[in-house]
Amino acid sequence: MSDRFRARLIAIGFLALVFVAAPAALTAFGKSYYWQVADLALIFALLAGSMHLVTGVAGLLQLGHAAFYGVGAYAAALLATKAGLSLAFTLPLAGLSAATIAVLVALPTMRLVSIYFAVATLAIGQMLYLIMLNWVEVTKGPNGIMLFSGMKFAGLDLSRPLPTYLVVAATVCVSLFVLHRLSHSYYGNALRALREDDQCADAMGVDTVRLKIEAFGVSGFFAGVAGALWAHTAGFISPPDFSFQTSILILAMVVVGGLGSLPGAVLGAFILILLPEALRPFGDFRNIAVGVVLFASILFVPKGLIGEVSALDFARRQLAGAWRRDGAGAEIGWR
Amino acid sequence: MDFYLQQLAIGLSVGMTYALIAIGFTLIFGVLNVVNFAHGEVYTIGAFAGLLVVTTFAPPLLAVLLAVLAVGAFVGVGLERLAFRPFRRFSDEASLKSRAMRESTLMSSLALSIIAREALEIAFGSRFQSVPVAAMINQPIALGPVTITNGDLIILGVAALMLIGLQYVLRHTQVGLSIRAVSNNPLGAKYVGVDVDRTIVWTFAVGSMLGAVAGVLVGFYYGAIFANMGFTPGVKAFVAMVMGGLSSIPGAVVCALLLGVCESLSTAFVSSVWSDMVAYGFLIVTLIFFPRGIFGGARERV
Amino acid sequence: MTLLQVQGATRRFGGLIAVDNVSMDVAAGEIVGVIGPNGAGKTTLFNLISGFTPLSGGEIRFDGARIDGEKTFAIARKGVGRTFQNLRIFPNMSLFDNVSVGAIGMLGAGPLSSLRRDTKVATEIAERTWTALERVDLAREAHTLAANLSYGKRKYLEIARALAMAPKLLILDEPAAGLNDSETHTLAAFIRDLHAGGMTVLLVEHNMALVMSICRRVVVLASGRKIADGAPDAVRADPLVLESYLGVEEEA
Amino acid sequence: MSAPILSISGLRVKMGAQEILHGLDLACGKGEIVAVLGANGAGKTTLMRTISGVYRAGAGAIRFEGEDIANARSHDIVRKGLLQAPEGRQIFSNMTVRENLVLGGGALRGAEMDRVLELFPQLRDRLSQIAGSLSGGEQQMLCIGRALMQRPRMLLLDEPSLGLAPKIVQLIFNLVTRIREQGVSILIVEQNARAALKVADHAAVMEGGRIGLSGRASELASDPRVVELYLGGHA
Amino acid sequence: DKPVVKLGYQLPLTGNTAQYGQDFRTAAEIALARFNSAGKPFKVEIVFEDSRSDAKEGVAIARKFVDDKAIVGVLGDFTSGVSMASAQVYKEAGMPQLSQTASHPDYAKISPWQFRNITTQAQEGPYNADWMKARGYKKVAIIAEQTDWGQTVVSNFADEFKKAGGQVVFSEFFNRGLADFRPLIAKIAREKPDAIYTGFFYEDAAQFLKQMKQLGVTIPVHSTSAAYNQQLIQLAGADAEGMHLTATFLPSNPDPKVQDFVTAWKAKSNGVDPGQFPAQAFDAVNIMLAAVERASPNPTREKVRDELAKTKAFPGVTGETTFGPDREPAKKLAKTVVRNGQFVAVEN
Ligand SMILES: Nc1ncnc2c1ncn2[C@@H]1O[C@H](COP(=O)(O)OP(=O)(O)OP(=O)(O)O)[C@@H](O)[C@H]1O
Ligand SMILES: Nc1ncnc2c1ncn2[C@@H]1O[C@H](COP(=O)(O)OP(=O)(O)OP(=O)(O)O)[C@@H](O)[C@H]1O
Ligand SMILES: [Mg+2]
Ligand SMILES: [Mg+2]
Repeated sequence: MSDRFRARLIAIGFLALVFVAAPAALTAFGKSYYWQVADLALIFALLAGSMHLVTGVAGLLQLGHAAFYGVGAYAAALLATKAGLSLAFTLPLAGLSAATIAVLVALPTMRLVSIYFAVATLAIGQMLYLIMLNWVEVTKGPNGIMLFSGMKFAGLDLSRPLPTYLVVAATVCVSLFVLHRLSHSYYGNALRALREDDQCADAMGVDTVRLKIEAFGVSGFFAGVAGALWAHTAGFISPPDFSFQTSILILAMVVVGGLGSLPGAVLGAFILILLPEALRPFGDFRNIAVGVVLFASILFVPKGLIGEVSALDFARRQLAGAWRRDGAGAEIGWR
Repeated sequence: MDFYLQQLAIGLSVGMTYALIAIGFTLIFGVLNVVNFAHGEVYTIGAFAGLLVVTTFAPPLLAVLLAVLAVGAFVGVGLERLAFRPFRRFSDEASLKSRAMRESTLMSSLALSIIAREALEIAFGSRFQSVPVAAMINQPIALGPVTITNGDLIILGVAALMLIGLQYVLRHTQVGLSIRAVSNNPLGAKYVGVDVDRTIVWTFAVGSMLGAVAGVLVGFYYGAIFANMGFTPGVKAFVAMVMGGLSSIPGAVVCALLLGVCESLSTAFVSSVWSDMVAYGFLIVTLIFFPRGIFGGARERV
Repeated sequence: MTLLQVQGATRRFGGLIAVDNVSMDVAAGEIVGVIGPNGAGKTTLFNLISGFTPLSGGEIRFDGARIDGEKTFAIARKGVGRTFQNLRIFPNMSLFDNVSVGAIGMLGAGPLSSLRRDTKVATEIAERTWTALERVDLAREAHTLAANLSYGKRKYLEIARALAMAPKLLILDEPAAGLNDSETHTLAAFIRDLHAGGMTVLLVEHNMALVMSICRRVVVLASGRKIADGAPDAVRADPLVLESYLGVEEEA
Repeated sequence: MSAPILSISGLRVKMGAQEILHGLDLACGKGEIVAVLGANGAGKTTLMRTISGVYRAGAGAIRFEGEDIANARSHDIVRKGLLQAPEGRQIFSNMTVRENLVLGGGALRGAEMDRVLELFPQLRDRLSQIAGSLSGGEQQMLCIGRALMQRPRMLLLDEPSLGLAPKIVQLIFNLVTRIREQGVSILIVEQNARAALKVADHAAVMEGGRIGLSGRASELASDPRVVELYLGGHA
Repeated sequence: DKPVVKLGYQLPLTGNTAQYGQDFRTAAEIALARFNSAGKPFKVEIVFEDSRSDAKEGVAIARKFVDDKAIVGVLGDFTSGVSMASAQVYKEAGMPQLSQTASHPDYAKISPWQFRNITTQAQEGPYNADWMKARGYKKVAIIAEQTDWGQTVVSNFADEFKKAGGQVVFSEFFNRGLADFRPLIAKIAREKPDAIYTGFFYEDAAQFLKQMKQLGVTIPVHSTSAAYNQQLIQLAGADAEGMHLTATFLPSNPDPKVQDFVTAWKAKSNGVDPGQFPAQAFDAVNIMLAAVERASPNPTREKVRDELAKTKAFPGVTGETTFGPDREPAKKLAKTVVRNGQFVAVEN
């Protein structure tokens, strides 16, 4: 079986799962609650995927990711309410605004390494959060923003569960595909080199500063897209949705899934969104249970549920994510 | 003028409370190079322990502190066992150098902190606990135009004691050298015969003792003891530690004071809601000029 | 043609002058050895050339243009490839991925072109990477993690990574350290091979046998200063070099 | 061979799923120098690390002065007087040279420090320099000096001449002999086989996680296989 | 057996605001027990779901409630943010929602399905302004927490106070849970106002009062019903003395309804008096139950909504509640002051 063929097969299988099997099952259950949880899991999968690029692949510990998610959400909400733009415009524009902010704030911090960088992102995240909370004239501050319009696109009402889900799923799948290409191609290798030893990468001709800024911008872009999805699905956003706790939650998803592994990040997001919902019957104890699961998974699989090595191997071999040598058919993966 | 002096005094006293937490935090970071997310919970547990002791026995403050020290040591040792030791079973180079490992302990301590906080919440609720008036350390003392409290003096005294004591231990004793050695190169420390595990356990015990004492002092100072009390000061202490250059305890203390002053002055000049903004902005500016913290060393040579 | 021209290079660390007014030229296609006692400033000199450390004085030209003051990666892209004295590999990456970084850096490949598979850039990177890996005979292990390599193979991995950059000047900092005599012979043959392919090589080495056998010219540094520059045999007989570096009882 | 101070039998070590040492036997007599040669990746460093208690021994015994120290904790091993100057040096790069030495020295610091600085005068000028900024050779001296600070009964040297100038290499090998004269037994892993065989009493050649050849150093030095593989073809 | 009607209650039972949610649940359980033991022809069940004051959990819960066909009405959430995010779901699905505390000015405007029984600051602010004016204060400083509610506290009060000829010399917000109010207090003291009007909950209130004492600042403090809680006096002790505040609920009210609730509450919470919020929740549940009863038999969501809208002069422990056409309540406010460790009613 050629790798192209196998990749197609896997992609078709996956898309069928997301766009046919899952909606069918959800429709069969007939519960909008499950749709909601599915949307949320997908949105966080995108958030985790975008953080994976900076934290997992490029090794820049990011403690303020939720702020870019927030910037995207606010951009989408403001564009939708003030300018009356529809989803088709707010999604990319939200991504772009978050990316712009990400690049702007990245510029002064790019000289920083390791934990210094982490703390700078924490500070930047907090500052953006404070702006959302306190710049009342624009963000309406603590009052948050309501999108009365709901989700509409080209005159279609997308606010029913199925269309909402399809929009979210399609956006998330496309975004994850881009993230997959970025992190599993040679570009990912450059980022990984940055993570392993930035000085050494520098000596190889890798423009580490530019790379960091790019990675930050791209990651911000997708966080912004996720923010727009949240704004449109929830219909109401306010600053607490984008606080430090959310950043930590996303980080936990990436770590539980496996730093450096995109499928891991997605799996981590699914677990950490679905688990607290599944544990509702435990009442007050459910958050302890979340802590325990988090702890156990880190203890027993410290490299993540899907470690980087196996994720790369899978992505490159099964998904034909490898690039090849002309003529010779050698694939490039990890074994 | 008096107004600004008063604000400065308040800022210093707020900074002192951050410094108190930052000392233990920095000590633990110093040995392991990992962020101990559960330090805020150790602080909270210290405060609750102190409160329980006070409400059941009403002993003098010194006795409360001793009891809290014991609790802190116990919690620290437990924390190390659960969240940190398991990850030292990997001694191969890839693991030692892998960020995944470092971030694992970051996450395991985060997980434990979630468990601890939720457990405290179930046990005590998330409301503020009322601190008996007799135990509070907030009697005003007028110093000319400026009012401070007896708590400020106690916190200053304790922080100074901690700082000087730790500096002495770290710089001038074999134990201190071992701690720094483990922090610098744990593998190398094994070759010179440092008992790495024991050093780490001790550091955790001491760091957590300091954290717990910080909790009870700040708790009695503000009269606000609640399950989530460790979060904000924990973040501030983290920021102060990084600004100070990670492994410098005096650096962390100085930066904690700076942060406190920065917050109170920005409330005075701008507004309370933006004061954190000013403090974080200050951090960013500092890092732009001192990418490795104010008191941090240079990057290793190639 | 002079490829590299160092003029009056000086580097101070606080009170210490690690490199003191050193001038030297390397012509294209030459193999030049730099020797000198430990702490003489050899690595520092290499760091100056590759842009890791800024100069305190003097200037460095490469291929006719000044490169001092340029960013490290920019110097690398001009064609200066190097290895490190204390090995700097990417431990959590496969050998293939390690080596590919050299090619990626030189081609300056951005994110957009990586979205498609099998682009020209991708093929070029793969091509260069495999060639470099085959060159050092690591192609068969291309998919193992670099952290699992033994010391000796890591050396070759570093060299392969530098070769994937297709540099004009290859700077090797103690390539034979940690190799036994027969391995050193293999390495010598390898470097000679590179040289025969037109590569310009500048190397630091303490293994005299290697230096004497492959270098046409040897530069000696001591306490930051250049104390000798010439043919290996002349340098070896220089009493100053004998005293400060080789010691009385000379290696075979 | 005199009564062995260190004897290893049937040592097996695994890293992950891969076994690296497959039942290795080796002995070092009291007051002797034993050299271990071997190609890259033969497992020499793994052996050294296992002796020092850094890696776990899967099976087999490591006896030091009659006591089994397999899987003892590394600091206990150091306390028994078995010191190592490890591969990669493992110095404390952001502490000063003096602190590095003192850390090695424990209670003995004052007296030993003078002795060590006499052996490596170059370090004397750099006592308060941060160890990470030393040149490669200086770091190697520091690493050996640090091990000597504890008055070892036995010293393990993993490629001590790595990165040193010829003059210093001679010095190190002279030193090895001198240390031995003071009654310290030495196990040395070296790529510089010629020099190592010159100073050693016994030698062993490691191949693929086992001892291939072993015997008196002088005999091995003329063994055709050793000459071929480790001495660059000519004795 | 009797038919069962279900209600949903979304509230924070864990997390930073759990103390409020826990109180709501206790109050709701009291109300429900009364109702079910009163020999009605049907039984009501309340499904409590923990939202953690987190919008994404709130929305999921809303979906869950909407899915459960047996649920005909929803109570909660605690914060406006979560209430409003969930409201989008209720609006679209047609589910009556009655929040005991959501105070965002736009909350009830979302759709005809949203109700609340908390007095909004549109009522309480002017009331306090007039009261303070009547007490002879001319220069007033205002501080409030930086939330949607705090915003309305400031604007509604300030507008009326200025209209009445007073002067607002200082107006600032603070982030909830601020540990140290002293920089703010010092800043207020510098303006030398006659009094301070404050919008905060009891915990921040206690911190604020203690720290005022610490700095030796003795300006009179007025506050809203949100600070009305016995815990305030426990936490602040003597420092709470003399604080004035409005309330719609007084545990000392001799009204048998109130006393009945207070007794039941005390039995469930170690003898501590209930505060404003539990009383608010108790009434909310009762209003909802009454609407359900009126919509019976076979209550539907539409019917419950219509009956809720018809709520007129509902006699609760927080006074009578009538929903206007905008689904906002109108309440009677009482003036109280802390005296000798008690909240006591005052005329002025
Ligand atoms: N960043 C630095 N700070 C202070 N001193 C430094 C720094 N870098 C190098 N030095 C000093 O400069 C001198 C030259 O060092 P360098 O590493 O260039 O020596 P070298 O010739 O490469 O020696 P070796 O052969 O041992 O590697 C040494 O004495 C070293 O201690
Ligand atoms: N952490 C590890 N995981 C897996 N394999 C390892 C690990 N460490 C070492 N190895 C393998 O064990 C073998 C022996 O390595 P070791 O470092 O002991 O060799 P050595 O004889 O010291 O070689 P050198 O002369 O290069 O230092 C090598 O094949 C190496 O690839
Ligand atoms: Mg060097
Ligand atoms: Mg080795």
